Amino acid sequence: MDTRKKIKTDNNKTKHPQYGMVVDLDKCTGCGACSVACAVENNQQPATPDMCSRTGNTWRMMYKVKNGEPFPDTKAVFVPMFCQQCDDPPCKYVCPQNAVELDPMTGIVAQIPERCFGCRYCHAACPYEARYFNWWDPKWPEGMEKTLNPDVSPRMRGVVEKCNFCHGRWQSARAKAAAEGRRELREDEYKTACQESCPTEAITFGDLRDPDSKVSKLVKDPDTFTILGRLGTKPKVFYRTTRSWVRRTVDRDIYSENKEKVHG
Amino acid sequence: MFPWVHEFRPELGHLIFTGGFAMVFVIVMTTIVIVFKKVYEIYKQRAVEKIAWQAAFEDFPTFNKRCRYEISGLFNERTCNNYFDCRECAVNKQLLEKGIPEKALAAAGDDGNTEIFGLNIPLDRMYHRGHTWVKQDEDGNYLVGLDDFGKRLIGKPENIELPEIGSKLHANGTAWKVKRGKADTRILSPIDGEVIETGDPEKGWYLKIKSEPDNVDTSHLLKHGKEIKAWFMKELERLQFALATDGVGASLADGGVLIDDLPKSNPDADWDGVYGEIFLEP
Amino acid sequence: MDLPSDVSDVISNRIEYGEAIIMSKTFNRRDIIKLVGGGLAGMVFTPIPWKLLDDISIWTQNWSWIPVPPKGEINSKYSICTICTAGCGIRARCVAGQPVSLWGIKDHPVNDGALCPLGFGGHHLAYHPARLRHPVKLVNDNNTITTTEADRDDIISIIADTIANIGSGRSNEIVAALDNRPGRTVSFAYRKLLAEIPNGMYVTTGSNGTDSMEGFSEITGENVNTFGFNIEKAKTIVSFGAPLMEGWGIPGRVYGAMKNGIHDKQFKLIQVEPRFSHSASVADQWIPVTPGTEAIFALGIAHVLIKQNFVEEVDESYKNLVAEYTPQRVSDITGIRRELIVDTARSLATNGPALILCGREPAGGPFSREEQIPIWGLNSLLGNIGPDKMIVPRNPVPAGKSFQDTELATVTKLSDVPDKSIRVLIIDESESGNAIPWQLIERKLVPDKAFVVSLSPYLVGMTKRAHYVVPAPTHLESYQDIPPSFDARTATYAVSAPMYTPPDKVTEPVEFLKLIAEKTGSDMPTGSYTDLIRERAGEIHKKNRGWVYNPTNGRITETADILSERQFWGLLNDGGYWIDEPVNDTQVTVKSLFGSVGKEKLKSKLDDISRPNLALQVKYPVMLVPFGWRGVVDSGPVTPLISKLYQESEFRQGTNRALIHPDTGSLYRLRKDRPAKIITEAGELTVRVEFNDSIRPGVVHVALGPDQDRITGVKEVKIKENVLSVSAVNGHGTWRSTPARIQTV
Amino acid sequence: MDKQLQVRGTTRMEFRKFITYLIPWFIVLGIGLYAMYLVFRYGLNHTNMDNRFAFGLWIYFDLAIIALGAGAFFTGLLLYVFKREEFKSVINSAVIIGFICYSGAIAALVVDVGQPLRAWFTLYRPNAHSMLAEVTFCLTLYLAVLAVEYVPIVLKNRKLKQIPSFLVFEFKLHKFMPILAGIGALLSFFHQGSLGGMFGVLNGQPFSFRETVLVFPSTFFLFILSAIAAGPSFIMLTTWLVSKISGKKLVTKNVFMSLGKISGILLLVYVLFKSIDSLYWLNKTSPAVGFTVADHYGYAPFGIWILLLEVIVLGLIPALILINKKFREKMHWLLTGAFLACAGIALNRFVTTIQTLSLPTLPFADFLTYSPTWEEVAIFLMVIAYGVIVYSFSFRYLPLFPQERELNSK
Repeated sequence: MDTRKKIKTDNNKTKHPQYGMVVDLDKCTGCGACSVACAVENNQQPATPDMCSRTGNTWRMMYKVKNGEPFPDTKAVFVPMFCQQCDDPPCKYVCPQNAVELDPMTGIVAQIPERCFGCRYCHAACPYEARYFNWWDPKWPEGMEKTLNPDVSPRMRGVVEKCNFCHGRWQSARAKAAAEGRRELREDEYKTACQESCPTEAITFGDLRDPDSKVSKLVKDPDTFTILGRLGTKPKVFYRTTRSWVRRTVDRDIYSENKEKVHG
Repeated sequence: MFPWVHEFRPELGHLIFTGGFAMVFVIVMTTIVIVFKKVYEIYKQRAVEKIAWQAAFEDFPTFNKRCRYEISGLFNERTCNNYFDCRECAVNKQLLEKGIPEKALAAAGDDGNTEIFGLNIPLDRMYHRGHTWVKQDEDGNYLVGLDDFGKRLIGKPENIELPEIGSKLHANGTAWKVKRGKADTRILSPIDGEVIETGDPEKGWYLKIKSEPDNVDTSHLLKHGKEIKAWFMKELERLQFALATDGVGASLADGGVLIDDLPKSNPDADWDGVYGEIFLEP
Repeated sequence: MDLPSDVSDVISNRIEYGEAIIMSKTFNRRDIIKLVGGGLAGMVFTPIPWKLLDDISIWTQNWSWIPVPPKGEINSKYSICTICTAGCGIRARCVAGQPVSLWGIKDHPVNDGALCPLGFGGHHLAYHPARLRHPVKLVNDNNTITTTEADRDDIISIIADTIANIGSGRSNEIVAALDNRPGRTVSFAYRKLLAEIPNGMYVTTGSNGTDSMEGFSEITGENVNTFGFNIEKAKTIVSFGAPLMEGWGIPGRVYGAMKNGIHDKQFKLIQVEPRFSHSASVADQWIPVTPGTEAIFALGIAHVLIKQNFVEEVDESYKNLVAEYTPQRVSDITGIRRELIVDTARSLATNGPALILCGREPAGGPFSREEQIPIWGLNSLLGNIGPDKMIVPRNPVPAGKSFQDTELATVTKLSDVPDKSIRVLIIDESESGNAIPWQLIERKLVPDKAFVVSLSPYLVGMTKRAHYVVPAPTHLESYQDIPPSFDARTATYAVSAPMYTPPDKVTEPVEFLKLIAEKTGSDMPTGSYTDLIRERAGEIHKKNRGWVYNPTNGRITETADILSERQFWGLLNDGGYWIDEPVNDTQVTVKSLFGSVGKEKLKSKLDDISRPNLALQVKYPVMLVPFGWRGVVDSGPVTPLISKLYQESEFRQGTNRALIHPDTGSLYRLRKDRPAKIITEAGELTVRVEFNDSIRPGVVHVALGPDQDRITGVKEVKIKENVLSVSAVNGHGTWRSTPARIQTV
Repeated sequence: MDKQLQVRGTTRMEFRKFITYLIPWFIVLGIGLYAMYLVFRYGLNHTNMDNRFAFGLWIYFDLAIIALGAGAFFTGLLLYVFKREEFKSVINSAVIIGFICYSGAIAALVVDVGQPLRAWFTLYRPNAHSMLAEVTFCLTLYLAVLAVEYVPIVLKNRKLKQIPSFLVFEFKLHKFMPILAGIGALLSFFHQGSLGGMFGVLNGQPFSFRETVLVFPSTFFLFILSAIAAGPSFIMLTTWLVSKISGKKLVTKNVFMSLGKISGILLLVYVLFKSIDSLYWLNKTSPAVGFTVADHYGYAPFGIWILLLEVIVLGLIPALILINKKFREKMHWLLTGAFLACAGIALNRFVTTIQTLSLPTLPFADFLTYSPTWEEVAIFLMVIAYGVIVYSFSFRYLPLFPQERELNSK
């Protein structure tokens, strides 16, 4: 019995947009602009001197993934990894105090820092390592707090945070649309910071429910896939590549590889 | 958890979850409340001393809970389950109604001796299992004293804490407290009643209890010589056992006679433990 | 007023009743406890405790030291990024006038929406902890720097006195200004002042990228500032070490090529580089040549191109030279398979237009002149040079009126300055984004007597070596003009309009120069820096050429249609970008494929470079090769949030991280994540070992990243050793690889 | 005065000696409290946990001591509900060990969370789907139950029971022990299970994800089984240890043997189910999502040996030792069996927490290792010191072993 399929999602009932993202790995140059733009947009704290890659707070973490071959046959691809906004988010089901919610209005997995008490069970649950705990008190150099984004509250020490598809931008966009008397957002009205920052436009973002949106068209592309989709968490972030080695390396599916071997 | 808390989910799973825990919580709390209520009731009935004795009694090893009729040979083996209060014992009642103990003890006969291993056991009085005796005085009131066995155990107490005149005593409740060296114990009261006068070791008695002849039930006390002596023999056995616990080779007797002041002659023994054992205070 | 009797009864009863309660003597302690207990129990059924609980939970999330972002009216301002020489257009999202984020501008003709990670944090720089807000005197005590506030006039007096001394004596000592970003209005001001005073010398480093075009200059005999690259048109780019993906030229242009061409196979990048660099990772093909043999590989390509008749006419002597570099020989030297050499040459010829770029590793410096010549030569062989081709001529940007028809100091390359000659050095320290080892500058200074003044707004990097600092306004604090990046197709011009007010005691470098002029009695234009920039904009407007891009509405207007200078200036103020017409009428002729070096000398030099020095290899068996990303290898501050790429991820290597092949590591008994010592002729450096099997065995790549003081500032300012301190810097200003030894600590 | 507080008829070491023996433990406690201060004041950056290794020594420790502390509820269940009177002689000690284990675990948990001030949110607005919410509820309530069970033992202190009303309260409360034991057992079953379920439900971690049996993942039941199998063994070991340290006989051997037998039988059942579960997981559950044995056991040092060690050396072998009467009659075999059983359960909890987090799930993530900081170790030792201190005082002043006096007479 596969319980993973049994978990119901609230979203099947909703008619609201369900936001998703496609990252084109062939276009990503790994410049890192998205990581910094994301940090600026979401008021992520700068590193303390003792921070390291394992204790940092990088909602949008860049990985350089290699094909496993040594010099001189090495190839690499850059994979930005962040909350995959699963439709069956394992983090949501494990959170003891409802600090993680699947927003039916957007399909965004929201992390509510005000409710979080920092047990980090969600870290253990997340296969994408996309959750970040505030191991330190957030500190900005003197005066720099003036540059904080007014749409996003800084989080405090001891709570978990993660990518939320720039939820603050969604709220601003909604407020703007509401002021114009509209309830629905246009595709270009709500963009994530990483999407906006990407110099090669490797990121496509939009409503997965809208069959005409760029993102839902891309999702149908056979070159588009999810990472660890077979775990059944139904991520709403997709990756795209036309390079077979990239796909094999990034989404190492031993099961299907074995099948391939049997057939050929 | 609560319907009025933001984000309350009226889902079945949530309700089962919180309901289940609420139930467990209620059960635990109810238990505690019931216990408090019971304690309060006991207070109201002024039965605290009685219940306290019962609680202590529960902790005795079986060895210490022998029925008086086992000691006197009426039963082969019987453990008291009535907190040494024969007045409320149904078996005792039946036995007494049929006069069986009387008959059996009479049949065994008594040699009239009032001394065992040098212990003086006058048979003109009734004995309680906490080593006190009760004797009706000339004025009809009851005198309460420590028996010879108890005297020798305590020897010369450094401190005796007697109840105030006018205080009510309950059988098996605390009568007075004694302290000897590092050891101390409370002496159980043999009967119910009001203290009207206090004595001291010199006088030979400690308390005078107001006579209320109609009310005083002494059926729980040892009266028959045979029974009393059998019990003393058992008590000597218990004393030996109690002293052995500590591994101190205590010498109890001097020429077949129990030493007058046992703690003095065996200062290393754990007298505190022995007192607890013999005076029934675990 | 009379009340009805029943009412007054009720009232009086109530009073009596109330009095009864107050007067009651039975109200004892037990009652109080009961009341309180009952009250507490009853409270549970009121909203009070639940509200209280909620309040507590809110309180626990609002600790006073968690900053609350200020609110205010939100609008956009447009300007130009001045962090490096690229000059990207930026849009600032401002809250009550305060920029809270910077963005690239979509469809911008220069950077096409792209901004590098450093640019995204540009608005943090004004608040950088290493910021200096007044002039300081620096004391270096055993590499620990202490500062005391200094008076600007005193510093100027010292400089003026020294200048006077030099002028009076027959000294050869030089008064120099070091400018990493030539071509700005302030650059002209430097040149003007230095022309006025005795032994004045205007020095540039070429670190803005032009140092990698020296070879091009050699073969064409042209000034590199009048050429650009037609990246957008290239179908294939062969990059000889050019860090196209690490922030080369205007990064947005390369990204634009990726964006538009990657899925249509319209754009192919071949990276010729010993290291599996960032660009090599992104490239379609990585050609991992042995370090130092890039030029030989270029000759191998030339050999194939000529042999297979992909090239029409070539100078016979060049043919002779190239003939020696058969694919087999090149393969032996470079370690690249023969077939790959042939294939690369073929794809260049067939999948054209192909652009050959020769680049500068941001940390590792440029190729030497001799290495550059054959690489740029390939462009000549492919017929790439000329209007509308791959390497196109462009017009120079006119100087402002004050700097026309007047004597300006000539531009001297740092490597051409005589050693131990500079007595007074003014470091402009507008960063080019690329590294300059301090040794390169230090060897030019008069020992013990040199006086170094930095105009940097921050106490970081090279400024720590100065004696005095007169801080300038920083990024987005004052008007700056943006000359074209070295790779720009046409001339461009823009003005970075300020968004912040600078602190009181900072000095615009032009004002500083004017004060020196005043003290030394030299002639200098009187206008403020803004005036001088505006003057230059006026000159450009007068030329009546090209277009202006207006980011506020995305419109492009012909300069000819902008009637007034005022309007032109206004447009530039709003982040407008002037873009010149392409130059179509100039034919570029290649003078000599050997440059000024000559065939024999070139050949012997290249053979020297590519021949392993066995004697040296015994003592120094490994090759130390520095690497880094543009913008973080130079000496300016960076946004604290760059930690997301360095510290808080394993994405980029921080300073002194050494990448070593595991085999090399085990050969020298190194351990992962442990310190190791690198020893070169220049000294010793402790690095942290990182094993990486994509690294060439026998090579140690050591990262040059931002130091902690450049990211978040430090309490104690120190001069720290890095890979540049132990790299061998040769006379031509390159330090790409250094023979070294590595051992455990 | 000290003697007056001790149980009548027992002898304890001299007061000065007792304090001297406790001083090192108090020092450990003090260091731990300082570490606790550092963590509360400056945050969890004083640990070596990180975003992936979000659980470290403390959670492992919690899981292990909660499993070993299961002896408390299980002995209570056997004594009060199933009327196995022989366990009367260890019940008091078991309750105190349970109390120490659970309160210690909660102390470690409070340090472990980022915002302990908000810990009550779980009770206030719980997520019923979360195993951790269940654990929190059960732990809180069960700790309360344990405290209620502890109270009568404290009230039996010689001085305290001279206050008659205390004795009466104790007496009446004792009458309700079966209810409390039953509730305690229910809560314990749930939280032991939920602790296992915590990891069994993680469908994002194929190493720990297990199939569901009756709403709960199989680890739910395995954790209960393993806890009740190890609990009696742990009670045996601690009783033996206390007996060794104090130089007193505390319980009769038949109690040890009974404990051993129960442990053995349950352990055998556990090993059987654990084997079935492991085989099913390795051959069905995990391959279904593309994870093979090599993904789980291919990273040094966590080879397949760790599974074999857990199931055979520290599972099957102690089970067989404890089940066999001949072995059981020999004290050293009995203790060896009990020790192996406890070690097996400790290893199981280690694998469940640490190995899960060590192994990469993301195809391009690395295998990670983790070593605790001194603060983590200090707080871990602090909880142990706290346990030793509480137990030592309890042993000195409270009647833990009713058989003691009898057994120590000549």
